[in-house]
Amino acid sequence: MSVPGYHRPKSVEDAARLLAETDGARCLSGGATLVAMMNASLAEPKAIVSLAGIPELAGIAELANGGFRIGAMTRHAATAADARLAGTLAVLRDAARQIANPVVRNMGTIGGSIGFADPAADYPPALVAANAEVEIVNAAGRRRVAARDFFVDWYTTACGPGEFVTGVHLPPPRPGAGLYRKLARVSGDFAIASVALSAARDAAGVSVRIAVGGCGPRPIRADAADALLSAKFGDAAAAAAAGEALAAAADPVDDVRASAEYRRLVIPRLVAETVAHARAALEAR
Amino acid sequence: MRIEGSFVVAAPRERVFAEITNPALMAGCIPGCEAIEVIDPKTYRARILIEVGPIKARFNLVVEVKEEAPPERVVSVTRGEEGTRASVISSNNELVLVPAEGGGTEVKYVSEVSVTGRLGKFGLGMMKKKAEALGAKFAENFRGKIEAAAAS
Amino acid sequence: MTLALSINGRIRHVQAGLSDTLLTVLRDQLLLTAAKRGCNQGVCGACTVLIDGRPQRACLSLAANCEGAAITTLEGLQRDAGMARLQKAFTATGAVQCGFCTPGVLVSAHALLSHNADPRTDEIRAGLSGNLCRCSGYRKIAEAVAEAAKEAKP
Amino acid sequence: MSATAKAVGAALPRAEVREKVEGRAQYIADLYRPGMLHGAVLGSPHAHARIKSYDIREALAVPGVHAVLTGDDFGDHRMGAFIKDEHAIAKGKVRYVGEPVAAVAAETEAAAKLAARLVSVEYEELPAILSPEAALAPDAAIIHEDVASYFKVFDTGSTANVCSRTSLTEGDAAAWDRCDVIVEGRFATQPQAHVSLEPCGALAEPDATGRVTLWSANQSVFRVQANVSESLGLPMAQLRCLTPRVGAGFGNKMEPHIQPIAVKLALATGRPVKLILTREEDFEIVRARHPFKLRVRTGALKDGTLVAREVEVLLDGGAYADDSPGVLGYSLFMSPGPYRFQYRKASGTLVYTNKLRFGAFRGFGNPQVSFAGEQQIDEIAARLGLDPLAVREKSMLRPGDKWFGGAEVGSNGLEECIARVKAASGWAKRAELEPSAPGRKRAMAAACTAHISGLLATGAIVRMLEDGSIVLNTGAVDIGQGSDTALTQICAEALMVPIERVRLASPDTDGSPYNWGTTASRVTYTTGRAVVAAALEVEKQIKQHASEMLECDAADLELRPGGRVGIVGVPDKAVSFFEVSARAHWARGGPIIGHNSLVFERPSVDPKRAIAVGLPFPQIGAFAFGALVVDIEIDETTGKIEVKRAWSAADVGRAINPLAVEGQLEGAFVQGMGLALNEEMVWDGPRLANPTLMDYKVPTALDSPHEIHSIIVEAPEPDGPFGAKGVGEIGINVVPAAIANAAAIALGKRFNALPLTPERVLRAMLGK
Repeated sequence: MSVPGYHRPKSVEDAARLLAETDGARCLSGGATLVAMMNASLAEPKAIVSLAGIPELAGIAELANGGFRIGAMTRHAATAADARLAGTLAVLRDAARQIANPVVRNMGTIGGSIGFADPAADYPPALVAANAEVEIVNAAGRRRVAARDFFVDWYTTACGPGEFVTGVHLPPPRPGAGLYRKLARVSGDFAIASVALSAARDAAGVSVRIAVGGCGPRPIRADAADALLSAKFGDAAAAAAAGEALAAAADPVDDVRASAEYRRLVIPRLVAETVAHARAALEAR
Repeated sequence: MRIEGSFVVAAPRERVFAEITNPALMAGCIPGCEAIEVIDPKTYRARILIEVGPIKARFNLVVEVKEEAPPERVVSVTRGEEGTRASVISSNNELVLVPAEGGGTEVKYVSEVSVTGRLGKFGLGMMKKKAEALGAKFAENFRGKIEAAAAS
Repeated sequence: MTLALSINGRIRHVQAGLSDTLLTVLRDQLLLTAAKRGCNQGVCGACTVLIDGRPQRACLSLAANCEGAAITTLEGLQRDAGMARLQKAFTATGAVQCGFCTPGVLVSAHALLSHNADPRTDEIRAGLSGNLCRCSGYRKIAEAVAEAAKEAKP
Repeated sequence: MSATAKAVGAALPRAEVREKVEGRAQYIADLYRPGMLHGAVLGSPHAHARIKSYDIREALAVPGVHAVLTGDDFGDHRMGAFIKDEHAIAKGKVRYVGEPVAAVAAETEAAAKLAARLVSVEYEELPAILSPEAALAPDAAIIHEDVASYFKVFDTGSTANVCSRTSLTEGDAAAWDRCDVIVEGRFATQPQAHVSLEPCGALAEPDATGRVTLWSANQSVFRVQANVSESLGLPMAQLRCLTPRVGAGFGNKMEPHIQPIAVKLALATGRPVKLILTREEDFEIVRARHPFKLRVRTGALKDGTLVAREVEVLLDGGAYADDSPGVLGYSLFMSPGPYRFQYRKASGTLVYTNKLRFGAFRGFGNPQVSFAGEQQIDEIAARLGLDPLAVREKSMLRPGDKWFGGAEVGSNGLEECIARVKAASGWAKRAELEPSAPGRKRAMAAACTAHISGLLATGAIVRMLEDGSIVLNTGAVDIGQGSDTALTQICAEALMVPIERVRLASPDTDGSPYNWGTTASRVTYTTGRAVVAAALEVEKQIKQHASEMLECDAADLELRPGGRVGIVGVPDKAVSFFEVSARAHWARGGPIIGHNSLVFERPSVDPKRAIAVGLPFPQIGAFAFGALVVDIEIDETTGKIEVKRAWSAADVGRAINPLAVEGQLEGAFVQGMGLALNEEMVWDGPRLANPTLMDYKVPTALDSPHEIHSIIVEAPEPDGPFGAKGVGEIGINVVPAAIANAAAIALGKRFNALPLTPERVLRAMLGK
C-alpha cells in the first residue's frame, strides 16, 4: 500500500538495480540531508530507494581481522555510543558525538552523511584519520575505496552514477589516542575548521594520521604532516611544522561561517592543541 | 556571488581570443554544457546541467556579448532560469586576456552572479563552492583543447 | 496514495505523495498540530516527535518511509506519567513563554528522561541542544526537566 | 489560590500554560477554515528596478489557482508607522530582493507556490544602493523619488535618500574644555534577525458583505487594522483583526508583514486565504535589527566624574521607513546612558537603501548605542586606573534627576541594581578569577542601562458578569512575554478576587479597547494603569450598590478578599459580588462595567533645557534601570568567547509576576549573547546570503550559560500599576557592551565592531 515511486528493497543488489534502472531515483538513508533538500525543492527525486529494509546495512560488526564494518544505515547515535571504537578508532566516536544534536544523531546515518560529502561535515576528516575504507556497491558488485580517495570535491565522492555507500571498514583499533577537535559557531553547526587525529603507540614508537575538515573541497591531509608528527610526537616544533604543512595544503573559501584567511590562521593552532591533547592522553595511559 | 579566477594557456592571445569567442569550442569546455546554439554573432543560447550532490539544475541561458575588444577583452551578460523558473540566474561576465611570458596568454575571468529562487535561498553556499570547482574544470578543458590543437 | 501509519497507538490512513513529510501529514491531514513547523530544515526542533521511541524531526521524515513505525506525538503522551511530571514542572518553573518550542522540547525531554532518569544539568542541556528556544534563555527549561526527574524518584 | 493570597507579586504559572504544555495551543499556522485556500508570494529578484509589465497567463493556467494579483490590482494607497511610504505589495518599483511582487491564492500550497513562480515580470533594473554611504552619495539613485509627497507624522526632514534626521542637545559644549580625559571612537553593529520561532503568517476570511476577519501573527491587532486599511484603502471598520497564540515577536510582528496581501487575496477570491511564510521568506521579506555606524566621544575628570558625551549615528533603514525613525530618535534619546553629564549631544541620519526594511527589535536602538557608550566608560576607568563600576556609581543618575532632554524620571533603582550585581558576582575579587583550563583567558566586566516603558495609548474594560466573576478586555496581545497573566493578576489584585475569577478576553478590534501594541516594554506599565483605573470604576459601582443593600454610606465600605464588600470594622456586614451583580443585572443600575483610556502624556523634552530637532515622540515613558555583570573566558587557540556566568539586575518598579520577570531577563540575555557573539545577516551583493537556520545560527542550550542570575530590584513607579514598570527589553541592552568590556580586560584590546566572532577576536589577539 506504499506510495508510488517509493521502494524499500530487501537486499543491496535489489537496491543497486533499482537505482540503476529507475530514472531520477535517489537513495534514502536517514533523511537528515536528502529530505532537507527536498523540502527546499533543491532535490526533486522521481523515485526513492529506501535502504531501511536491508539488514546488512545496519549495525557495527567486528571483522575477522579485529577491525570493524559500520553499515551505511548506522545512525550517528549508535556510532557515538560504541565503546569498541577505542584507541586510534576513538577519533570516529569523538566525531560522531559532535554531529548536530541528539535528535539529528538519531536520524542521520554514516552512509547518508559521507555520501553527501559536505567537507565541513564531521565524518570525512575522522575517517581519513582512522585510515578507513568506504564500501561502495553498484549493479556489477562491490568495491572498496580508501577514505582519503573517496572524498573528491565539494559534495562529490568516488561514487559513480547508480552507486551508493554500503558501509565503512575500519582497521583494527591500535592502542593510542583518537581525537576530533571541532571549531563551530554554535553547538550543532557545521565546522568552521576541525582536526581529526589518531596516534597509535607501540614499541616502535608513535604512528600518527591527521586530517583537517572544513577547509577545502575535501578533507585536507599531508604526508609530511603525518611523518613529522610520527617522528617527533612530543615535539612542539614538529607539531607547528605539521600545522603549517596542513594550512598550506588547505584550500579554504569564504563562507557565512568564517573567512578563508581565518581558517588558514587557525589550522596550525588547532593542530598544535589537538596534538598536545593527544600526547597528554597517551602519557596518561 | 563573485566568481573569479585565472589560468595560463600556452598559445598566443589572438588564438585564445578566437577560440574563446567560438561557441562550438566553448560548448566542449564548459562543464555540464549540453547544448549551445548561436542566435546571432552577439547572442547564444546554452543549456547547462549543474549537479551538486543530489541537486540537479538544468539552466536555459541566453548569453549576450556586450563588448568585444579583440584580442584582450570580452564582456557578456548571461540571463536564464532553471526548472519551472525554480531559480533565476543573471551574471555579468568579463574575460581579459593578458600576454604571459613565454608566448602564452593569461586568461582572467570575473563573473558577478546573482541567483534567486530555490538555489539562491538554499544552495548559495554550495553553488559558490561548486562554481569555484567548475571554473577550474573549465580552465583545464579549455587549456587541453587549445594546447592539443597547437601541438598537432 | 493511501498510506497506513501507526500514530499514537492507532492506525491512521492518510494520503501521501513521495515528497510529503510526516509533519505535513500530521498537521494538515490529521490536524495533530502540536508538532510545529519552525524551519522545515531539521534545525529548530519544534517538529520533534517520537518514531519507535526515539525523538526525530517530523519535517525530515518522509511519510512514505514511516510505514510500520510507531509514531508518537505530544498529543499521544497526555496520559504518560513521565510527560505529566514534565508538564507540571514546566508550568511551575516558568519554562514556557510563547510556547511554540514547548511541544518539541517536551518530547525531547521525555525521551531524555526515559534513558537517563537522573541527568546532570549539562546532560539536560546537551539533550535539548537540538531544540531552539528564543524566549526563555533555556535556564528555566533545564530546571524544569531536572525538577521532573526529581519528582520521578521513588 | 486561596481567597486571601495576593495576586500581584505571586510567581503564578501562565494563564494559558496548560494548553501550551498539552500541545493544544493554536498558532496562526494551526488555524483551518472551511473552504480555505492557500496563498503564496513571488519575491523580487532585483534590489532596485522599475516594474514595466506583468504576464500572469502562465500562473493562471496552473490547476487549482483562484487568483493571481500584482501591483496593478492594488490602489495607490500607502502605509507606514512614521512615513506613509509603503504599498501593500511592490507597485511600480521593487526596492529589495525578496520584496513581494505578486501573490497567488490556490487550492493547495504547492499550486500557489508554483503559480507564484510562473508570474513573469518585466523589470528595468536601476542601480542598487546597498549601504548608507552609497545612499548619501551625490549622484546616488533615488529609492523613493516622491518622498517629499508622503504623509509624515512628524518633521522628518526627508530629502533624496535621507529618510529622517534627528538631533538632541543639552548643556554647554564648553564642558569639553573641562575634561581631563576624552575618549573617542567609531563603532559598527550588524543586522540581527529576530528568529521568532514562529514564522509570520495570516488568515483572512471575507463575509458576504465584504467585511474581512483577519487572524495573524502580530503584536498589535490595532496596528494590523490600521496598516491593512491604509494600504488597501479600506475603512478600518471593514476589518476585524484577531490574534491566535503568537509564537514570539521581539518586534518582528509589531508592524505589518503579509496581512495586507492575505486580505486582498481573500477579497479577490471571496474565500478564506491562509498565507504562512517559510522560514526563508521570514528572513528575507519581513524586517531586522538596524546595523548602526557610530562616532562617540566621552569626556571625564581625573577622578572619573563623567562630564560630556557626544554621539553621531548613521542608520541603514532599508527599503521602507517602518519603525526606523523611531529607532533613530530613541537610540539618540538613550545614547548618554543612565548618567549625569554636563553636556550631551546626539544626532543621527537614517537613510533608505535597497535592503529589506530594518525595524523594531528588542532594545529599539539602545543595544547599538550602549555597545559604544558603555565601552567608553570602561576605557576611561582603565585610563584613570579606577574601578569601572565605581566610575558609573560616581556619575549615575540619582532619584530626582531628569533624563537627557529634561524628561521626568519617576522611580530610580539604579544604585541598588549596581550594588546587587556587585555583591552577587563577587565583583571586588574579580581579579582573582582563574581560567578553567590552560590556554584560556578569563575576565569579568559590567555595564549599566536604562530603558523606557510607555508610549502612546491604551485602554481597559472590566466587566462583572452576573455571577460576580470578571472579564478583563485590554486588546493587549500576549506574544509570550506573559502580559495575559500579569494583567489578570493586576485586575485580581485591584478587586481582591482570586485570580481564577478573572478571565482575559482575547484581543479583538471589534470588542477590545484600543491598544497601540505589545512593544517598547509597555504593556505591564501602560495597560496595567488602565486596568487599575477601570477596576476602580467597578469598585465604585460595587460600593454604590452595597451602600444601598447594606444601608450605609459608600465611603464606609471596603472590598474584602474573595469577591466581597462590607462595612469597615463590621466583619459580618458584607455582600458578595454575586449578590451585587445579580442586583445590578436584574433590579437596579444595570450591568457593572468599568472603563479607562489613557495615553502616556509626560513630555520627552523640556524646551527650556534642550534643543530637539525631528524627535519622533513628543512623549516617551517611565524609566526602568539595569546593571549587568558577565564572567567570560576566551579560548586563545581560536579566539572563541564563552560566557560562563552572568548577573542581570533590573529595577522593574514592582514585579507583578517574578517568574515572568526572570524569564524576560534570562531570555533577553541569551538573545543579547547571539547579538554579541555570532548572529549576523550577511549580504552577497544585493541578496541576503544566509536566509536559513542552517546558515544563520542562534544560541542553543549548550551555547548559553546555566548560571544566569536575574536579580529583581523594586523601586515603585509612582503612577505604575502597584508600582510596576516594564522589563521586556532592558535585559538585552548592554549584553554586547559587557562582553566587549570583559574581552578588552582579558586581551587588552578594544572591540568596536560586532559580532565578536572567533575570527574578530583572534585577529585582535594576534594584531592581524
